[in-house]
Amino acid sequence: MPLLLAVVIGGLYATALYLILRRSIVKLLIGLALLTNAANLLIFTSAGLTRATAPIVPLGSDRPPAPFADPLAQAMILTAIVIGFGVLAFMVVLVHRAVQAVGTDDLDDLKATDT
Amino acid sequence: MNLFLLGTLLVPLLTGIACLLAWRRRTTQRGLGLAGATAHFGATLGLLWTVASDGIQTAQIGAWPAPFGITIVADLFSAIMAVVAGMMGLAVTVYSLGSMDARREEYGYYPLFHVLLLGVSGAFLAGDIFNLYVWFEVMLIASFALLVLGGERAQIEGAIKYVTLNLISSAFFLTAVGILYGMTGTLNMADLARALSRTAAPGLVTTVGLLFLVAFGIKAATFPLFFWLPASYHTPPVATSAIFAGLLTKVGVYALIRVFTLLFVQDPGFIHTLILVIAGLTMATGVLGAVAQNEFRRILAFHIVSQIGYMIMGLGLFTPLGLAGSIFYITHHIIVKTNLFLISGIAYRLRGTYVLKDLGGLYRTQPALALLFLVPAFSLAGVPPLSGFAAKLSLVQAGLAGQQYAVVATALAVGLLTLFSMTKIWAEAFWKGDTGESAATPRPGSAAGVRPRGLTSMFMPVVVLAAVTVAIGLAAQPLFTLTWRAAEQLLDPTAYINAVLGSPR
Amino acid sequence: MSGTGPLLAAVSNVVLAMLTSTLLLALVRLVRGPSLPDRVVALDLIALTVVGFVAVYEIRTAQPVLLDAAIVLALIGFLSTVAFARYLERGARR
Amino acid sequence: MTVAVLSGFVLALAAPWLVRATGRAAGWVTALLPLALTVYFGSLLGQIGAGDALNVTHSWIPALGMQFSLYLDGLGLLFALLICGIGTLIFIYSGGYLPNDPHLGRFLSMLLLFMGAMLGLVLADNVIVLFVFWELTSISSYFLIGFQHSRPEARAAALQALLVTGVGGVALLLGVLLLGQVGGSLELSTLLGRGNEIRAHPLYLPILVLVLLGAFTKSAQVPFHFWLPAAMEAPTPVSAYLHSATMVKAGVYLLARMSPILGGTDPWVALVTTVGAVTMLAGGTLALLRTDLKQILAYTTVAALGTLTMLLGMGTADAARACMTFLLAHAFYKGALFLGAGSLEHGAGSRDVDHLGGLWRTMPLTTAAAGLAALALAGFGPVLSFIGKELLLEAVLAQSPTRALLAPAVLAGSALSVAAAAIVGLRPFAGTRPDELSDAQEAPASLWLGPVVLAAGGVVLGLRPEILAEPIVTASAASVLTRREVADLALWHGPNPALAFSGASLVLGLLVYRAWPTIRRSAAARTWWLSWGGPSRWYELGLQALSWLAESQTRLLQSGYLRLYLIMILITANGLAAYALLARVRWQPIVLQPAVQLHDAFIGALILLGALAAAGSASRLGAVAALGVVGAGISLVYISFGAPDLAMTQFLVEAFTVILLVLAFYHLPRFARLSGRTARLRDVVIAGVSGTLVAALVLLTTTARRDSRIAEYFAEHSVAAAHGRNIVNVILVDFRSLDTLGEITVLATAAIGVYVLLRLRPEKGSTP
Amino acid sequence: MTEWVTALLLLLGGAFILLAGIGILRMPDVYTRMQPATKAATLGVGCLLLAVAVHFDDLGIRTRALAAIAFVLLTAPVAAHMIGRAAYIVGVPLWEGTIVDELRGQYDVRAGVLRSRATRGSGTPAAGGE
Amino acid sequence: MRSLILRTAARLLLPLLLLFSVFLLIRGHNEPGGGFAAGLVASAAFALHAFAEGLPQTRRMIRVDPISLLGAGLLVTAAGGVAGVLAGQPFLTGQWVSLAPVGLGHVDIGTPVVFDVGVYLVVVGAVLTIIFTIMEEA
Amino acid sequence: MRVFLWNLLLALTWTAVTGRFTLSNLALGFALGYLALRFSGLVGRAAYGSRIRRVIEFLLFYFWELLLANLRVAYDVLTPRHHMRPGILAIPLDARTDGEIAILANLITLTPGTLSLDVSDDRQVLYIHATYVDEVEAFRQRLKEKLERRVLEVTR
Ligand code: NA
Ligand code: NA
Repeated sequence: MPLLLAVVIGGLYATALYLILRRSIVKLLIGLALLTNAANLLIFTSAGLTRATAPIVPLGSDRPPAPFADPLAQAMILTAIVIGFGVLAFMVVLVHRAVQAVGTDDLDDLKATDT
Repeated sequence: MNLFLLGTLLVPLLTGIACLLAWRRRTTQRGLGLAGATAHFGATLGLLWTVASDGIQTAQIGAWPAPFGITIVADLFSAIMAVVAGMMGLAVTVYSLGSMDARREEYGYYPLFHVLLLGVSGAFLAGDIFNLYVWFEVMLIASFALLVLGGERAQIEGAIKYVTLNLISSAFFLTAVGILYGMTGTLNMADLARALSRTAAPGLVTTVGLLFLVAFGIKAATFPLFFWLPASYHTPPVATSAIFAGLLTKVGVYALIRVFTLLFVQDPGFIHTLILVIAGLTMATGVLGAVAQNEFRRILAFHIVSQIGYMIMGLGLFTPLGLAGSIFYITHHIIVKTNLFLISGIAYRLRGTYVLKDLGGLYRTQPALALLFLVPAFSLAGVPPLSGFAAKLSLVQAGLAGQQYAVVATALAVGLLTLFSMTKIWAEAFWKGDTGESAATPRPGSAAGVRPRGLTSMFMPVVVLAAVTVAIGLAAQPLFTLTWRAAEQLLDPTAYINAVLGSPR
Repeated sequence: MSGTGPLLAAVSNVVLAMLTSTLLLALVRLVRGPSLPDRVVALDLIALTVVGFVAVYEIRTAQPVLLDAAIVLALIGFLSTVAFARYLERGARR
Repeated sequence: MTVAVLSGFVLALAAPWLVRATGRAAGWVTALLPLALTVYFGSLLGQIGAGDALNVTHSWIPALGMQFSLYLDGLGLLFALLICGIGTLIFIYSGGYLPNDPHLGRFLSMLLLFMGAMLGLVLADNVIVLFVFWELTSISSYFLIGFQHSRPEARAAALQALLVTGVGGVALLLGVLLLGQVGGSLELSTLLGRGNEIRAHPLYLPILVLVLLGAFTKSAQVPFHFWLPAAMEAPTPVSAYLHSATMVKAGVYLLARMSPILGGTDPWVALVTTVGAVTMLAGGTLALLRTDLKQILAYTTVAALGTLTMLLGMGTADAARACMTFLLAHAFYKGALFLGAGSLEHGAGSRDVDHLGGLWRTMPLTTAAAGLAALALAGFGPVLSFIGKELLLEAVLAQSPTRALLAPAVLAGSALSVAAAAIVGLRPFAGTRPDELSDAQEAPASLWLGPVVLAAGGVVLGLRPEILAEPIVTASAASVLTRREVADLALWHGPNPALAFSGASLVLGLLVYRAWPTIRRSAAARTWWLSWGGPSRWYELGLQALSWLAESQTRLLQSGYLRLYLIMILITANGLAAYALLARVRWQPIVLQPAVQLHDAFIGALILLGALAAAGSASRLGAVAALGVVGAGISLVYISFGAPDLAMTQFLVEAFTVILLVLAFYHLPRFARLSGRTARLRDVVIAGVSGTLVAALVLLTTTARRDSRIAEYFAEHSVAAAHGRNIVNVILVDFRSLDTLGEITVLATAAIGVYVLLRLRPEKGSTP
Repeated sequence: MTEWVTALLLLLGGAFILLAGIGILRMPDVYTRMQPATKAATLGVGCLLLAVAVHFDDLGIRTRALAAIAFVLLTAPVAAHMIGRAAYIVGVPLWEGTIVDELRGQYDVRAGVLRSRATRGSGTPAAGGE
Repeated sequence: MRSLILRTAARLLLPLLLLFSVFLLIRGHNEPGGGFAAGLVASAAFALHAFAEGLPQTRRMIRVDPISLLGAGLLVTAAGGVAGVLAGQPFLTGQWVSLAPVGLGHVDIGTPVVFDVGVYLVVVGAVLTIIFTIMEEA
Repeated sequence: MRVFLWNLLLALTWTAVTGRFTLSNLALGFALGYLALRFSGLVGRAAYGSRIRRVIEFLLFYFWELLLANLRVAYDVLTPRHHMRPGILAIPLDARTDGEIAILANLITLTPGTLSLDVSDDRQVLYIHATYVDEVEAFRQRLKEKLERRVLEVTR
């Protein structure tokens, strides 16, 4: 399974980065969204996979039955998902405003602020 | 529990919340912003004082013991950074009271500003690698919003690059954290240091270290990862530029120094040499970028890049003197660079442009401003006996001691080019006579003789920061003693690890 | 995969394979289009299939806690469909 | 002594107010400080002249080896007296030269700053402190040259001087730091005794070159001399003080100071002597090609600096004595000449020798002073400079190995001086007065006092050298030689080869003067090579090359194309990671558990194909839908491996992402295929390499994995201590609630960001 | 016994959903594709959730599984309606074998009005879509 | 163009979704859910309402400006954290009381739960601010 | 009364969903449901009777129809040739309230082979897409009688 997921994660990173390298600002956006997902899946995979129970203590027990999935990795991913969502929302609107301001979605037209 | 440690985090948080609750009530927010920034600066001073006298301060959030709960920890390096951040927060707040326009003040400037301070302070105090990631994101999102606040086209364009490249950096960071956690099963940095010191896979650790190098290298704007900075820093209102210039990249530098003294020290022959090479290239490319510019803030922005090279040079040298020099350099640079941006804002307020060609005559009409410009400008270039000289000198001495002649030569040559480009600003904006065009678009109320509103509160922080620059230049020893001690703490992290985890039995 | 007998284990293997094949078939439609509504239909089907997947997995691993995830998906999966539809109609109105 | 050094700085701060308070008398008032200092240093003459040295040390930045330590020996005293003595006259002069200038305060302030810096430079014991003052003199010179800042030429000249001396400063810093390393101390007083070790060290040659670079740039040695004539943009008192009497001699001071430490070796002798001799000749020659008085004087200063350098290169006792004597003499006569030129300009309105003439009637005092000083420049008459020149000739003729080379050079140099002296001493004053000078008049006292005192001083010292010159020269030469040999200075040494040489130079010089108009004409036709091949041209070319380099580098790196930035970042990351993975990692068998089941493979395929669909989609909303598929696939992975919270959140966030994109895309243009085939191929390769590296890293991580005791702790304490059964949620709201606090801050801030982006639109003419 | 019922329901549900998958691929236009995609899938998911209700002998789980079924039955047709209507409004073409279209001309997209047959007018569906 | 079918369904779904969100919030400490997921479900309810009825109606129904929920939510989380400090313990230390109201059995109420409520408010405020702002733009 | 029933329904949903059938939980659900109703402005709108028997009858009928129709779709999907005769029909409505119309429309959609597209603004007509329209008028009548009549029986 790690092999499969490694391939999947690698593929996600590759596609995300490919999209980020496009000239179309909208593709850039989709690439960023994919990249967040890819990073989350990477954390999930490298923290170790157990086809096991969720890290939830059954009622009446005081610890989850072993083996259980790593809860800390999950908490990290949850935090990362939320952060990613907030940032993506901002980016979406920023892109929207950029297209409005410049009148094109071609990133090559956005270079007035450099030299 | 050290209240100063907590206050460094809580004050900006609560101030941000209070400003948010006072949404669109401008006067209230101005008062809250000033009070909050003052209190925050006070807290950081208290923190530094405690750390300097009582040693490393730690707190376990939620009372969960390390390495299980999140640790916030202040060693001398953190505390120094926090103090400088607090000082800049206060200075820029006072400046903003005079310079920020009412609409931006109404629409969230103060809450965003304090969230930014929260993120920065959090990053300095984080004792947990994932928590560091979170604070980075807090800082970034606040900087995103501040960058676009006002929504002018240049801001939006600059923001696209700034946001994209910083998000890529965050992705690297997150990836690296994920792999690190996978390898070690822990996030607490002290615990990580222990785990990595006895790792069975040193090569993998080096690889992860390189990922962190890229992630923080982007944040810190090193070669060849700095592009977001010159593309965006000159676009927002100047107070925002100033706080960005002072703090943001320095958080990246902080993180570089932290992880490459605490975590990734297994392969210094490779990684730290690499950092040294990057340092040299960063200095050189940054200063050349500045030489090519003809606009006040763009020159300053490129100089940030260049100066980052000095800051990581000490890290690359990896000696007490080098690191002490780096920390001294960061401190000096934050004060000086923020001040230069603030001064550019005053020039803009008086002349309505940042373009050097259209500026001029400020020496004749604004001798005080001219003098105030010279202090940070020469300090930036390392002219003795200002703060930049002591900073550069320590790095050069450390470099010579390590026989790294190439990077030392680069550092000194870049200093000269920095001087060149500061005198360019001086000659064009101050010495040169009034140009006919400069009056083309005067600010409302900036006509001859009429002092535009808000100038007093814009001048005040500039004067204070210039005084500080002179003071730490002339009396560098106290600060240097402090940075030296900070560097020793960094190079021997046992104290840090024990402060967080308790001594090993 | 605790708590299930060999029968359900085998059956769930088959059913999961069926469900995931459906996902791939829907993906083909999503890629092929040709119209946006076609793609949205495919996405809608994928959302429903995922609900089914969760249900099967719940039985397979004896984890009733997964049910909440299924309910969430059942409730809001169609929100994105509505958003797409709204988008299309607005586009038509312009 | 510390007070003496620092008093200049303190008064510099007060100068603007002082000027406001004292008005026209400001020059006289400020001159009290250098006067007092002169008296102070004069009072030390007996003690120091007897061979003593004073040493004062204050702690400054001990961590950097920087202590504020001062060391006063004969050499330092000679310079200190020059600085303060001439300074006194300069301050008086300045008050008269710029009586109504609104910026007189700033001017005096800068001048005081310079004086303090110069004193510090020559008295510093610590080499870093020496460098600090060295740089301060450059900086104050920058401001003083650029004093008439509305003139572009003044600004350019100021910058040129700053950059040229700045390069030298950088070299000097490197040099002294290495010297400190090699010599084991940063104190000159200590280093003086360690010359042998230092000269034997492998770093000796780099140190020597670096220090010499510092000295040569500051003292305007060929090929760095060009900044000095350009610096004549400065007001005349500045030219007299900085660019003739004192600052430019800092290089000479440095050579003298370093002689015991670095001197005497073959490289030293070869380099210093040659550069000095060449500079002497070049300066002398170039002086003849100018008509502006200050330009001519500047080039003769270059020549004099060359002479001094040459003498220090020779390193003999004779040479050291000659050097010190000549240095003292030069300060007097050159100061007088410059000030005289300023008085002329003040009185007659011009500095061009072709436009001046017959002024001796109207400006008798100035004429007298200038005449005496010109005699000194020529090296004849009852002046100290004559003694100096005789010593110089003796020293050159005595030194056998280089005599053949140096003697003709010195002869030529002396002759050129004579010619120059004739030009500046005769031309403006003798002959008939042109009509346009009819309203010329004698300068006020403050303006003639300086030249007269200086010129007279030269005569007095020439006639009675034993009063002042002998103790000073003996003591300062002793500093260079590290042994004391009493200097026997006298105007008349009787007929000897040197005297004959002198006579020859006089004749030659007068011949040159006769031929001067012809020389100028023919030179004017040939100076094209100077403007094309001269060092100042190199400077120009250097600046152009710098700006070309800067611009092309910036165009290349900061191109404005976001994609290129990203590509550079990715290539960097790929390169580093690939190197580390290939060269630094020991690969181990990868872990394959848990095993892949059929539906796992399908889910994997779903995610990958969904991502590819998103990448390849020609429609924006199609891409969004494909993104939804990827999200669904990832949720399935979360479901399959025990993460219901993640799956649930992923669903929810995915739905909102889709909504967000759909809402926002409503206004966005359609996809266009913008990249060409090559660009796409390039990006596929870069992205593919990144993906492969990430995959490899993930696989590697599984081999190095160890179980998390943190997770174990959380499982243990979730119910017992934190009252919650959902461990993930307990982590979020309790164990690691600080993360969550940050996370929601991000979310709230993002919301504000969105709000301001859409609500706060620019008004016309904002941005403070 | 319940195990067999569960197994049967699972297989039935899986089969329906697979049917939906094949259907969405095979059907000729968007409207006919929605038939299997909405209906068969809803039924399939219903069966699978029912299997959960049968399998777990726990009242809480059973009621929640039934609630989930109810939610699916509530939302799926609304979603289908929204897509179908949007498809028609943007003018996604009907299959050539379609025998009748009584909606033609009833939408006045610009005014945002859908007329009943009684007040049939001359409006035309707007062209476009993605 | 409004849809009668969507509107009717939304009217039914709004209370159901809100209820479900409260359910997720309360149960989150023990079962899957929690403030974030719950907040998103609540936001989904209002977003659906806005799609069905139009944004002005939704705003009128909600009455409060979502942006004010941001400050309020953050204040609640911070207050939950400061409670620990006031009790002389580190920031964000959980403070628990055990309640036994009639008929409800034994319930633990603690600052972490309050914290989760704050998260919930912030999420609702943020998501609605984002969605509504964009919808108004569109 | 209707409000009360609605509220009770929500309370039951709550207990079902929380999975704890205790009196207190029901009370909590009731209270929360009341708040939700007040908040969403739904108070005073609902129209539900308690015709349990008719509901059950209807459901049985409907599920049978559902199964049959699904099999027909299955046959069509799985066989190589299409047997469809699709068309869009206007169904005149007897149902009047929003609730009635929505229930009818959704039930039609859930039945394989038919799909509610939209309701005319005057609520006179429901436009549906049907896949197996052998004869237009007969289809229209069958739908009205078999489905609409039974739905209205339940709701009225
Ligand atoms: Na910065
Ligand atoms: Na969460």
